[in-house]
Amino acid sequence: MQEIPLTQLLFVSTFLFFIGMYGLFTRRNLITMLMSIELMLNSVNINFVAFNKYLFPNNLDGLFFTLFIITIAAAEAAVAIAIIINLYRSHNSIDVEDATEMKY
Amino acid sequence: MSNYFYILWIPLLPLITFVVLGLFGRKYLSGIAGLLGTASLLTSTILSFVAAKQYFFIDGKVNGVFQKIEAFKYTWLEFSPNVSIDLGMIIDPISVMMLVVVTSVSLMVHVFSLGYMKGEERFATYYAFLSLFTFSMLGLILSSNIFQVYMFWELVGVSSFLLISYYFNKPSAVAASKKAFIVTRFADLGFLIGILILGFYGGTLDIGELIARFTSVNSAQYISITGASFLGASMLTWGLTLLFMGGAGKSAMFPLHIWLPDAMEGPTPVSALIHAATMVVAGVYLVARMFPVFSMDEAALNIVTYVGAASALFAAVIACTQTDIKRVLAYSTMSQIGYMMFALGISKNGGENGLGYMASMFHLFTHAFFKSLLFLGAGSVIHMVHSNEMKDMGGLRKLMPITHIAFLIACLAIAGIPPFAGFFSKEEILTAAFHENKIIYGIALFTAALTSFYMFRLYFNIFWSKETPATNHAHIEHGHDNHDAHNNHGEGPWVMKLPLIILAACAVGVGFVPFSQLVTSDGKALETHIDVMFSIAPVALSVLAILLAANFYKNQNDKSDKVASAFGGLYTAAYKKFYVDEVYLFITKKIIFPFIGQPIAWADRNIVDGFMLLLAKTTAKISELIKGFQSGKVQNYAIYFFGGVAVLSILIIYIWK
Amino acid sequence: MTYNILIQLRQELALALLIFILLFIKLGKDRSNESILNFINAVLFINLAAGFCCHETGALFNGMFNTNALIVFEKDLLNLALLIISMQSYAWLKESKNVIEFYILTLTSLLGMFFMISSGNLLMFYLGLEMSTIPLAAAANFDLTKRKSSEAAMKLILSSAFSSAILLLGISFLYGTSGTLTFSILTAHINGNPLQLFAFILLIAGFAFKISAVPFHLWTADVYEGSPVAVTSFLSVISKAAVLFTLVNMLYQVFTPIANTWYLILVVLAAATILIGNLFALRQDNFKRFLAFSSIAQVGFILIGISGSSQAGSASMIYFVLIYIFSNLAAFGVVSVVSALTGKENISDFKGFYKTNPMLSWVLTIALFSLAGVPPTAGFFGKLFLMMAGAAKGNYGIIIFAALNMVVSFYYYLKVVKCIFMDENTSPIEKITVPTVSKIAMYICVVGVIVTGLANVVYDYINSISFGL
Amino acid sequence: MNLTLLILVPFITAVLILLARGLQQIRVIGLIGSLTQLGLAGWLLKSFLAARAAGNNAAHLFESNQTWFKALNINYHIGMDGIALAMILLTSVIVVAGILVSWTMDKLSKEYFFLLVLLSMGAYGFFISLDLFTLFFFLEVAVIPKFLLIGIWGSGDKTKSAMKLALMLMAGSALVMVGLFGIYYNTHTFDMVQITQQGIPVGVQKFFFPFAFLGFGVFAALFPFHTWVPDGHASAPTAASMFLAGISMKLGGYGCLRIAALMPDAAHAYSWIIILLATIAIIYGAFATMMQTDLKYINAYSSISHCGFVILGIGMLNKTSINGAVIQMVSHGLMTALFFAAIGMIYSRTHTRMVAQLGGLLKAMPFISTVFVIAGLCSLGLPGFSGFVAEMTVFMGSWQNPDGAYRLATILSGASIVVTAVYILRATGRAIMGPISAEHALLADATWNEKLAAVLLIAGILVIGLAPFLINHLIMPSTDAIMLHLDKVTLIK
Repeated sequence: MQEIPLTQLLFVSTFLFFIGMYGLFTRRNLITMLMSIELMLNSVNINFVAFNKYLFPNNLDGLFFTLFIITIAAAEAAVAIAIIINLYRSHNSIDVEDATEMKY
Repeated sequence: MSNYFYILWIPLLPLITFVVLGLFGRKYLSGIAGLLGTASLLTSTILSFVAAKQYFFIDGKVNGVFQKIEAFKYTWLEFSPNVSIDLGMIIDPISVMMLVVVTSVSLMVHVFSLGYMKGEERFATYYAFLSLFTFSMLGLILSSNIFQVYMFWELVGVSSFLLISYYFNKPSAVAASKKAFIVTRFADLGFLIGILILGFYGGTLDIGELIARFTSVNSAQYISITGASFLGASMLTWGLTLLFMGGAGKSAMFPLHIWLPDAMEGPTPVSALIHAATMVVAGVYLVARMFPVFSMDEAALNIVTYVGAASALFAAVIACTQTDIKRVLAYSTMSQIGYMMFALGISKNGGENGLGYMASMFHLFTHAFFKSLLFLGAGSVIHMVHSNEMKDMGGLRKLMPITHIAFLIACLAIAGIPPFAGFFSKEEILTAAFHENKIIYGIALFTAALTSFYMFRLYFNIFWSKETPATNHAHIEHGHDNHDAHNNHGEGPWVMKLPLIILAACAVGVGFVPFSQLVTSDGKALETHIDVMFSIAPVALSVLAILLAANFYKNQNDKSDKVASAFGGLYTAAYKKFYVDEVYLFITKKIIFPFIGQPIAWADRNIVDGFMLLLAKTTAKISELIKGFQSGKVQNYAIYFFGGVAVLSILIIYIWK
Repeated sequence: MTYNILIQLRQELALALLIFILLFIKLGKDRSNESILNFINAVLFINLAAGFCCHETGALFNGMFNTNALIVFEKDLLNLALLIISMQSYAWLKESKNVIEFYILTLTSLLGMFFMISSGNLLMFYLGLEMSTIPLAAAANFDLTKRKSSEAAMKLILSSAFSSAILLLGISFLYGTSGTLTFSILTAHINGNPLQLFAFILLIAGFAFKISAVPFHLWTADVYEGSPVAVTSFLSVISKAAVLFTLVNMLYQVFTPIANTWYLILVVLAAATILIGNLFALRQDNFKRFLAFSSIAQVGFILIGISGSSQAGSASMIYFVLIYIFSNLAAFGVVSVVSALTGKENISDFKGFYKTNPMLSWVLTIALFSLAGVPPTAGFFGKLFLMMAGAAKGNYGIIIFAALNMVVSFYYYLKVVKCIFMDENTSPIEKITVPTVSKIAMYICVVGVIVTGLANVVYDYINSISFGL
Repeated sequence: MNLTLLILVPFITAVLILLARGLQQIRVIGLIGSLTQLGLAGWLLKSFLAARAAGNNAAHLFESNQTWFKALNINYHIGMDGIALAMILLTSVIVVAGILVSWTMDKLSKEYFFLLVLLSMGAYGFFISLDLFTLFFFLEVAVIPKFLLIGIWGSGDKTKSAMKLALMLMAGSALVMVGLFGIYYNTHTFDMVQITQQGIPVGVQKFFFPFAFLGFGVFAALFPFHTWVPDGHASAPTAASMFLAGISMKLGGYGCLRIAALMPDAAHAYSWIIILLATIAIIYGAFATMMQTDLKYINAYSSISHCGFVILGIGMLNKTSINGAVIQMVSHGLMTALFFAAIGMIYSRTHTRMVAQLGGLLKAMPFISTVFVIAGLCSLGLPGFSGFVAEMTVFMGSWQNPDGAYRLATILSGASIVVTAVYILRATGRAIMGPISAEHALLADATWNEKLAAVLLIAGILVIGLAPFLINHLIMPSTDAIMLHLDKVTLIK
């Protein structure tokens, strides 16, 4: 089986990253935005794993980092969702455009 | 050299009087202020006479030449090791002569004011100011340093200002004082720059040194100052001309004369002292003081000559048309000072050719007495009728016999009728002019005739004209608060009569002072004699003019009006003082204020300050414009975030590699 | 060896212990808020005092965790700031139902910061960063019932998640180009190839987000405005300070091979930050929002100091942060008290404040002057030293720019002073009784603001423990 | 002799004022403090002259040099030469006078006196500093009290004026700061004595001189950075106006002088610009004054014109002109303080400062009117008063430069004395002389404290005016020292 070249993996991860970013920029639903961020984080995960596997297979720094990112992302999501729920209580909406009271 | 240190007390006594009266006069000394002032001045006068006697007759002359003695010198303000303002006292013929003139006239005015100003609320202040003036004038005379002259020059200016505005609640007096100060200040600017020029090239401010350096053709200073030129004239010409500008301002020479007639708003004794006898001749004195330097520069002397002659004629013409008696006298003063000026201008330094110089000083000397007499006499008259206008007077000879006689003597003196004082001095001037410059001589002769005419016009209008003396109560220009108490008091108390009598005596007698033996351009005695044949023309002209005046004005008639209308435009122009005032007003009110002052004030508020405000406003505006960045939308924030990353990446990776 | 670990980790251990104690108190029977607050303040004070007792240079866990005198001092500063915030928030916390949660959140965040500052490894750094950020998002939402509070929390969590993602991307590229996460090894692999530079920029963007440098600052004002004052103070002082410390450690020790690159980045960021911060601060009426923009501008000055990349650079940065803690917290302290007792947070509400509350007015004024950099307050020295450090590079353009901007900043600080002292107001804020604890905190701040500058020992000490490039 | 006392005394006074209760206590403490300071200044003068007479020819006496921030080479280096001493004497006189005229200030009196004393402390510190850092420190210390004094106790559009003043002064000090940094990074020290010894590279001088000089120029009301002067002075309460014009503007002039001495090459290179600006300030200020109708504006604008002479004197860069500039600083300080005091007294009685609404005050309040006239006469440069000495020295100095354009500048500046006469006499003629209105006729004359303040200032004016050799003697050696540096130019103009 021929190995997939690193560049292709990086291409995927970059693609994923910008999809996530695009989602974050354009979607108005807060939960969807959160998911977009997860996409970005996942793309980073792919980066780490790919770099580790292809370039520095001798130690496992990248893999560990990935594990921690996943954990932290979960924690972040937990707090974020709690905040979104609270926002829903006060605004009756989870549309990001509705929470623009403070500006200028 | 003998000790002249006591001369220091001559100016110092009035100064002390000023300080004492200025600080305590109002509260504690208002009763005796006049006596105090008079007493201190009397001491000064005596000291002056002592000094004059010592200098002229005992030890001033060494080998037939009057020496310049520096009685006192103290470095007051050092600019650089060579250039400094020194307070010094110089004793030479003209300064001693002036000492005598200033102290005696001032004393007469002090005495006269005892009666004239009696009962004034600010009596002590008045004497304080008089003392201040006397001090400044004496200081000016004795100055040995040209910057010292300037200082006292300014001080006389301000004391004149204070005295003119003595009736401070009278707007016209305030305006007049302002005008006097500002016009002379303007002239003083020239003086100052002149000093700067002479001081720069001369490397000193000491008058003696300056004269020594600039009169020796081989000195480095002389070569450098004549070598440098600006607009085609050498710096020496510039320096002297500017110096003369200062003198012209103080001495009311055309066209800087406009303040003098207005200055008559001050109390009349003040006019007698400052605006007739002493301060106004300061310009003449200045030129005389610097005369050796002036004599090195033909151009500057020509300017002095022509300005003097023009002023003499110009003022005499105007004097013929004025109706305010003090203004007539003011223009007459201006005319006489013009005489002195051109006499200096046509003179040479030293020897026979220095006749003009000596004549000028002589005229200054005699003029001081008869002109102050005229003013004090006018003061008496005004005191009596409470008006300055000729039409309010007439026939006063019966009410005021002493004043009448004194006034007549003074008129004869100024008209140059022998044997009165004016004759001798005027004669010398005319002789000098005749020898030096025929045009000037012509002007002088014509002016002399005019002088006689307007003086006797004045005389007849005051003392003859009407048979019954008119007293006008309705129109009171004079600032007396308690005029009723003075009404119908004849000629006033003896303190007012005594000065008249003394001055009248002087007006008769001072002509016989052997002036040419004492005061000359080079300190050596000059032999002069009265040439009877030469004197016939001017005296005859004067007599003719007097007769004409008698014909016009001795009795009330309309001859003068007819002549006036015959002259038509010329008369009106002269009556309006040839519109010089209007020109000044036009320049200040119509040009300086609206075209310089207001635009600057406007620009300051709107352009300079406006620019600062604009900066502030622009900042606020930009702040307002960019507030959209902070849109409140978290997605936009993320976009800007990413934008920031992108810009930084481009900058760092592609542009600033 | 064990003993060594205890010494080197003692500040983190103390915080962890405190968090556990608080959790147990929460589990136990209800206590009055006052007693809890007093207890916490006392403990925090002891914690602060203990911080100064000893320090040792060393590394733990294979270089994951470093410590030295400077790092200990930095942590002490953060402890101090937390203590002051805690004391100043007394009035607000007393009424709150969830006092302990507040402390748990802030202490956890502080613990994260400690690890971040001490980190010797990118993983450790990331963990510390997230540990400090996530609790803060929750804390921003502490006023559960307020709309603004949840909006602020939402903005904070989304923005910071996004910035984490960017940061992580940067770290991943760094890892990809160097093959290591440990700082000491990383330095040798920094060679400035474009991908590495890009990774570095992403990393800097993450930092810039945390210290709210323009254009990564946009969340700041909204979050500061919406959060409770205590959280705002925490965000504006402690969170920023911690990241700044880390930033300097990293720039000065890890990214030395590309010093020229990051110098340029810092200058650009500094210029933009000062300018935008000032321009926005001009227009603000909400006090917290105003202080947010003013703190953005302050960060710009700090970046100038850091860009000096010398010992003076890091010393002046730490010195300024200390001063900034005092002055900003003094200002926030007054706002906090006023807001807790009257609910007023607008600058225009402070009109005529001097007539009714002279003491608070002076505290606020001195604080504002210090922020503006007016002598004899310490802010003057702080700002001057920062700019001196920055000028050492010879780039006078940025110094001139900053100097001019100081004038603008002066305007808006004075505007507040004008409000307090000069403007007429028929209904000014009534007389406020400040709780003693808060008063003490304010006095500490004021004394700090004045003494820190004039007394040279503070700067001398900081300078002696700092290091340059 | 420790110069730090000069800072300590105001500091202690300020602290005591904060502790005092009631107007009576506060003002007495303030007065005692300021009198102590005056006595201290007098004692300094005595010891200074004694030291000089004993042959101590060091440039700065009473020097003391303590390390402040060692790592940055910042020292608390203080010392005093004749110029600084003259400034200190000026300050102490004005402070006493300022406290006296504020005797009845009952609105927030504690804060008022506290700020006044704080302001004076800044000035003292500034004048004794030999280290540019401390110099700058004290320069800025003096700004905030001005802002508060004007904003709280002022009149008219006070907050706007206060804001404008503070911002412009801060902008000035920001420029100064840039200049100082430039010096610091090329000499690695802030110490003025060291800097003059080691010199600054010409290129550096040329780049940084404008910043530092213009920065101080803002304080000294240099055109076109003078616009804070009219509004600030007009809005300020009496004592603040006195301090502002009498002390604070002198900080600028003094700073300009020091900067010129530190960077002689640049000073020579830029002297024509300095002179140009100064001449514009003189003429422009004078004409702008002529159009003013408010007494305080008149004096404020005339301050612009008069301070122009300070800058002109410095810009001419020769010994006499610099001497003149220093004398002008002292003279203008005293004179303008006197003017503002008189205006304040008039305003507190008539409640108007508009010239048109006043008139004949000499009748109702002879003392105040006399004070006003004396201030006016001093302003227009009458011999016997300090203004004459100062202006003439500047003229004499500036005339020494034979360049035609410099000559023209001198003549134009000289022409301003005519304009000065115009506006002073206009104001005097309208307000002091002329007929008095009925409502003003019954107003009371000065009280004892006002009289004392005026007499003190007039005494100062007269001492300089009548015996200029005294002050000349004091400052001449210091100017010589400055000239030593100024003549050390490496580049030909």
